[in-house]
Amino acid sequence: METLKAYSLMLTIRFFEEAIERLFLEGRVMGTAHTCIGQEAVAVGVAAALDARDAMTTTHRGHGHFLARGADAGRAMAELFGRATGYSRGRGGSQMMMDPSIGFYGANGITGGSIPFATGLALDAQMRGSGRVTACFFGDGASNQGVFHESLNIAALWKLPVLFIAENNGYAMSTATAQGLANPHIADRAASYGIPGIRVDGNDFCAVRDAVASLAADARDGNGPALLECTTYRLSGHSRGDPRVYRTRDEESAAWSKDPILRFEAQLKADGTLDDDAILMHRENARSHIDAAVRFAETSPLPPHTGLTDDLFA
Amino acid sequence: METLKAYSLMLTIRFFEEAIERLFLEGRVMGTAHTCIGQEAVAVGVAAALDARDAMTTTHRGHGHFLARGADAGRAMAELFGRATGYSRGRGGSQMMMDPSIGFYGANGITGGSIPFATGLALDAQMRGSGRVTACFFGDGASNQGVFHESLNIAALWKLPVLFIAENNGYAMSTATAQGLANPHIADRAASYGIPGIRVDGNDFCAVRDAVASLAADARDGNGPALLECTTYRLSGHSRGDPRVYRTRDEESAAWSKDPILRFEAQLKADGTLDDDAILMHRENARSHIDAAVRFAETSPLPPHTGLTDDLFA
Amino acid sequence: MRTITFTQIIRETLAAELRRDPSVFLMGEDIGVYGGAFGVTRGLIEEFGPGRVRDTPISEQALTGIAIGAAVAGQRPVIEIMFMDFITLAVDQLVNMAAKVHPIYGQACPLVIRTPPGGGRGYGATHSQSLERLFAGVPGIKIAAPSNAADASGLLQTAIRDNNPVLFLEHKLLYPQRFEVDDELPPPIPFGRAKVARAGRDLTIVAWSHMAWVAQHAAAKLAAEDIEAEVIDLLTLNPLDIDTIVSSAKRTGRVMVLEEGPKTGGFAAEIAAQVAEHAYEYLEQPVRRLAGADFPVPSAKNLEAACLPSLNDILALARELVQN
Amino acid sequence: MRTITFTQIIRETLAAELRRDPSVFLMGEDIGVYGGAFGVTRGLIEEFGPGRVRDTPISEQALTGIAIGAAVAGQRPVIEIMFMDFITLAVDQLVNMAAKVHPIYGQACPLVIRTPPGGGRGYGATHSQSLERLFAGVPGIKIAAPSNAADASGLLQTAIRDNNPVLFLEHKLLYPQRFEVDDELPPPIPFGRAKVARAGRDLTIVAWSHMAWVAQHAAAKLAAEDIEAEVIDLLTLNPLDIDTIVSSAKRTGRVMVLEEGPKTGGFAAEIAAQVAEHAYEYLEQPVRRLAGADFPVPSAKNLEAACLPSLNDILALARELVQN
Ligand SMILES: Cc1ncc(C[n+]2csc(CCOP(=O)(O)OP(=O)(O)O)c2C)c(N)n1
Ligand SMILES: Cc1ncc(C[n+]2csc(CCOP(=O)(O)OP(=O)(O)O)c2C)c(N)n1
Ligand SMILES: [Mg+2]
Ligand SMILES: [Mg+2]
Repeated sequence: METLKAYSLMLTIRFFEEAIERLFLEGRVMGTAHTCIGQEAVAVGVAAALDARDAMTTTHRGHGHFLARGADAGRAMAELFGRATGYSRGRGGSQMMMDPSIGFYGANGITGGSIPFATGLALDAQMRGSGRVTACFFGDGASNQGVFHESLNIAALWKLPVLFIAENNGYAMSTATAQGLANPHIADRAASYGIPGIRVDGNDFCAVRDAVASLAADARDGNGPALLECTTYRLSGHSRGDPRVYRTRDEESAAWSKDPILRFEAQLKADGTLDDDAILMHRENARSHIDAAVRFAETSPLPPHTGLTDDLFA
Repeated sequence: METLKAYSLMLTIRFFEEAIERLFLEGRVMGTAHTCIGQEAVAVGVAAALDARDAMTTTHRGHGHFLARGADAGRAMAELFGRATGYSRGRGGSQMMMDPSIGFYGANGITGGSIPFATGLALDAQMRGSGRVTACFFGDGASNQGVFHESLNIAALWKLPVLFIAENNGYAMSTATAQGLANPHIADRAASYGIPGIRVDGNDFCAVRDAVASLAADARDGNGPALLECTTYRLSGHSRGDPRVYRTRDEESAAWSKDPILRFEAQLKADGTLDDDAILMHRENARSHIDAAVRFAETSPLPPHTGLTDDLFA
Repeated sequence: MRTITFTQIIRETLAAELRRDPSVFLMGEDIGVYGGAFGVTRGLIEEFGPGRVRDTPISEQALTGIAIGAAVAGQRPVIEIMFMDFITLAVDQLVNMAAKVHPIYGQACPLVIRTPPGGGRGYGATHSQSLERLFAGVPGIKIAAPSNAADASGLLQTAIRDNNPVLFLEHKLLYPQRFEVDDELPPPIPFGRAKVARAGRDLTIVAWSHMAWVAQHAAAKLAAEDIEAEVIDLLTLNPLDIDTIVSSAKRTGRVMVLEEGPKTGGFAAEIAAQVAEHAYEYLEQPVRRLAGADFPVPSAKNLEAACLPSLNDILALARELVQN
Repeated sequence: MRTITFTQIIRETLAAELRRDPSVFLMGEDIGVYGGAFGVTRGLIEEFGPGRVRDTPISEQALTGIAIGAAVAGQRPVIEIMFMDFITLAVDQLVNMAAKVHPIYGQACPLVIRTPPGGGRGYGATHSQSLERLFAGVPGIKIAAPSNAADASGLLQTAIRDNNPVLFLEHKLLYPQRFEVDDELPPPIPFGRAKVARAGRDLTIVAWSHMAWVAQHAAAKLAAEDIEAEVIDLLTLNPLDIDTIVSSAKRTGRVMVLEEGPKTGGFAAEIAAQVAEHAYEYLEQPVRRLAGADFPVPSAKNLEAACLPSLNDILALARELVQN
C-alpha cells in the first residue's frame, strides 16, 4: 500500500468515526457503536502489509479495520443507519458486517468471539495451500477470554498462518489493561504457545506495517502464527455516552498529543511527501468522502421487514 | 504428614485403583472410572504439604487425591458401586464426590471444570482471611481449556491463595502432551500471568511435597498463586477398556521402572525407615483396608430411588 | 410512596443486601467505577469497596465458576453478566457445575446471576437475545423475571437469600422505566407464586419480564374495548406456579402466552403444554403463543420491530381469541 | 442386506463423504488413532490422514469456532463433541456465531456437530444429558436425531451437504445396536420429513433419537395387547415436520410425546404446544409428555433408571391414553 493511500485511509477512518459520534448525538443513528479514534495506525498498518488474498477478522470496534481493508464507507455507514444497502442489509449493525469478497470476515459482538473464527480461516488456507494469511484483531480485554488461549494453542500446534494482533488500547471498557491482565504485556503470552510475541508502538504506522509484513512472510512460509501487540490508546469513549469516569482528562490530553494521524502527518511533512496544502486537500477529500457516505446511507431505503424468517437458512 | 503415613496412603491409592480395575472387569462396578496408577506421589505429595484447613479440588481422575486428603475408602468405593453410603449417595459416581468437611471439593467430570471453582474457594479464603490455601489439580489436557487461562489470570490479578497443580502424566486420553500443548512445558504458562511456574518430578514424593510446602507458604503469606507442573506417567489406561493403541508397551515398561511407589520404598529402605518385613506389612494392611472397603461398598444398601426430585434444591 | 426506576431499585436492593449480610458480594465486568453497562451498580463500589464490588476481566466462564466455588464455600456472590447473550460463555459452569451442586453433592450453592435479556434497543443479534430458554430446561437453576420495580426488589432479595443458583433477568427496556413504590424496600417475595397483575374474565395472558409489563398495557387498552384480560405475571419461571395459571385458564377458557424470544423452543411452549394438560376441558380453544420471530434479532429499527412481539400483536390476538 | 451397528454405519458414511468431497474433514478430541471415545472414527485416520481427521486439544470452544471459520471459508467440517454434555462449552460459538452466519451476514456455514447425548450407561450427571433443548430454541441451527442405522446414514449425508450448522445426535445407547441395512449406503434423507415408523390407529407416539427406537419396541408390545400405536420418528427436530405429526394426531386423537431429557423445558413441550394448536378439535384428550425426571441423571443404576423414561412407562401411559 502506498504511503499516501495509507494516510488518506487513516483520515477516512477518523472522519468516519467522528461522523458516527455526531450522528449518535443527533439521534440520526440508533443502537450502539464503538469508535476507534486514536487507533487508526494499527488498522491501516496491518492492512498495508497484507495481500489481496489475505483475510482479516475484527472486533466490536471494527469500522477502522473494515475501511482499511477496503470497505465502501457508504455501505458501512448504511449498515449503521439500518438500511437495505448496508453490508448486512440492516440486520447486523455496527458490530456485525462481513465481506468475504475483500477477505473481511467481521466480528460478532462477542468479545474474543472472532479469535477461533480467524484460526479457522487460517486452517482453511493451510488446507488449500492458498498462501493466505489471516490477521485477527482483538483487544487487551479480549485476550482474557478463554478462547484466546485455546485458539493460540491450536494455531501454534498446527502452524497455521494467522497473525494475532492485539490492540492494547489501554482499556477494556473501564478496565485498565493492568487491571485486566495479571501480566499486562500481552506479547508475553506468546511464550505459552512457543510462538513469537512482539510488541510495537501501535501509533506508529510504519512500525506496525513493518512488523506485520515480516510476520506475515513467516506465516506464509509455513512458520506458523505470531502474536503482535500494538500499544495504542482509545481516544474516544468506549461506546456512545461513555462519561469516561475511569480515567482523567489529563491522561487523555497526553494521549491526544500522540495522535497517530498528527504524528504520521508530521512524518510525511518531514520527509517531504506532504506539505500543508496537500494535507488540507487530503483532509478535505476524506471529509467529503464521509459526507457522501452519510448521504448515501441516509437516502438509502429501509430493508424489507417481511420474509426474514424465510431467509434464516442458506 | 509423617513419611510412613504418606507411604501407606500411596499403597492405599494403588490398591484402591487396582481393585477398581478388577471390579470393572468382573462386572461388579458399572459406569466409568479413571484410575491414577503411577501418579500416587503427586496426590500424596500435595496432600502431605497441606494443612487441615486447606482445600483441594480434583479431576475426573480423582480417587487418589481424595484418599490422600483423607477420604474414607469404603464410602468412596460405595459411590462407585452406586450405594446409599457413597459420598454422593450413589448420585455422583467416580467423577463426582465432594466432602467439604475435609476440605475436599471434588470435580464434575468436565475437563478443566474445577479450575475456576478452586479459584473461587481461594477467593472465599481471601475474603475471610482464613489462611486457607486451595490446591487445584488438573491434567496436561485440561490446561488447554480456556477456563484455565481465565482462572489463572484472575487468581494472579487478585493474588488469591491457590496452587494450580498440573499433573502432566504424558497423555490426555490418547493425546500426548506435545500433541496437545504447542509448548509442552505447562509451567511456562505461568509467565502469562506473572506468577511462579515450577516443574518437579511428580514421581518423587519428597520433591512434590517440598515444592508445595514452599508455594503454599507463599500463598498463605499473600503472595498469590503459583503453577506447579508435576511430571508423571499414567501407568493405567485412560479409563476402563482403553487398548492404549497410542503408545507402545516398551514406553510403558520404561515408565513402570519409575513406579513412584517402588521408588519411595527404595528410598525408605535406603534411609533405614523400612525393611522388607515392614514393607510387606504395610502392603498387607493397605490391601486389607481396600478389601474391607469393597466389602463395605458391596454390602451397602442401594440408594432410595424415590423422592429424588424433591431433593433438587437446597 | 415514591417514583423510582427499575435500575435504581435494583441498586438499592443490592446495597441493602450488601449491608445486611457480609457474605454477599458483587462480581462482574465494569461494575465498579463504571457502574456496569446499564449503570445498575453505579456508586456501590464507593460504599462497599472493591472487595465486595469486584471488577473482573472479560472472562465470563471463569467469573461464573469462581462465583460457584465461593458460593459452595459459604459466600453469596451476585454476579452480573453484562448482556444475557454473553451467558452462552458460562453455560458449562451453570449447567454442569452450579446446577449439579445440590442434587449430586448435597451442598448449597447460593449464587445469583443478574443479566439483562431482550431487544428493542437496536443493539443487534448478539446483544438482544432472550435466552432464558437455555436454562428453563435445566433442573437445578431457578429463574426469576420481574416486570416492575417492586417485584424486582422483592424477588432479588429472595434470590440472594436462596441457597441455590438463581438466574435473575433484568430486561434492558425496564431499566429506565419509572414505577411507584413504597418508600421502604418491599419484603422478599417468595418464589413460585405468580401474580395476577390484573384480573379479568375474558382471557388469560401469561407473561414474564418485560412482556408482562407490555401485557398490562395491552390489558388496559383491551378494557376500553370491553375485553377484560387477566394478566398473570409469572415472577419466576422455575419454580413455575402452574396452579395460578391453570385456575385462571379454567375461568377464562382462553389463554395467550407471551414470550419475547423466538417462538420455537421457548418457555411459552412449556406453559402451553402444561395448561393444555391441566385445563383441557375448560379451554374454549387451544392455548396460543405470541412470541418473537424464529430469526436472530436484527439491528435496524424496522427489522427489529418486525421480529419482536408488539402491543398491537397482543391486541390483535386478544380480539381474535375472544371472538372465537 | 447386511447387519451393521449404528457405530459402523456412521463410520462408513463419514468415510464415503470424505471420499466424495475433499472439502469435508473431521475434527475432534481423540478421533484419530484412538478412534473417538465411542470408536466411531476408528480407522479413518489411516485412510484419510491426520489432515482430514484432525485430533484437537481439549478445547471445545475453539475447536467449534475454528470449524465455523473454516466452514465460512468453504470447507465442510464435521466436528465431534465427545459427549453432548461438553457442548455446553461451545454454546457461545454455536449460538452467537454459527447460528448468525446466514441470517445476518448472508454467508453459508456448512458445519456438522456430531455428538452423543443420553443416559443409560451409568456415566453420571455430566456424561448423560440430552441437551438438544439448548439449541432447539435457537433459530439458525438444524438438529437431526436418528434412531437407527439407515436413517443415521441418510441424515448424516444430508447434514454434511447442507449449507447450515447441523447438530447431529448419536445417542450412545444406539452405537452398539445392530440394524439390517442395504449393502449400499442409503441415499441422503431430506430434512424436515418425519417418518411414520409404524402405522397405527389408536394413538400417536412422537419421539426422536433413542426414544424413537424404544417407542417402536413399545408399539410392538402394545400390538400384542391390541393397541395399535402409530410411531412417528421425527428424524429432524429443526426443521420440524409438524404436518406429519398433526395428521397422525387427527387420526388417532391421542398423542404421547417422548423425550429422554427432563420434562420441564424440553422439546416435547414445543411439539405438544403445536399439536394442541393445530389438531385441537381432533384430540380426545390432552397431549401427554413422557420424559425424564427434573433431576440430573444420577450414576447409580437404580437411580438412573428411575430418572429416565422406560419401556414400561410408555406401555403404561399408552394403556391409560387408549382407555380414556
Ligand atoms: C463476551 C463479552 N463480554 C463482554 C462484552 C462487553 N464488552 C464489549 S467491548 C468490551 C471491552 C473490550 O475490551 P478490549 O478487548 O480491550 O477492546 P476495546 O474495546 O478496548 O477495543 C466489553 C467488556 C462483550 N461484548 N462480549
Ligand atoms: C470438557 C470435556 N472434554 C472432554 C472430556 C473427555 N475427557 C475426559 S478425561 C480426558 C483427558 C484429560 O486429560 P488430562 O487433563 O491430561 O487428564 P488425565 O486424564 O491425563 O488425568 C478427556 C478428553 C471431558 N470429560 N470433558
Ligand atoms: Mg482495549
Ligand atoms: Mg494427562
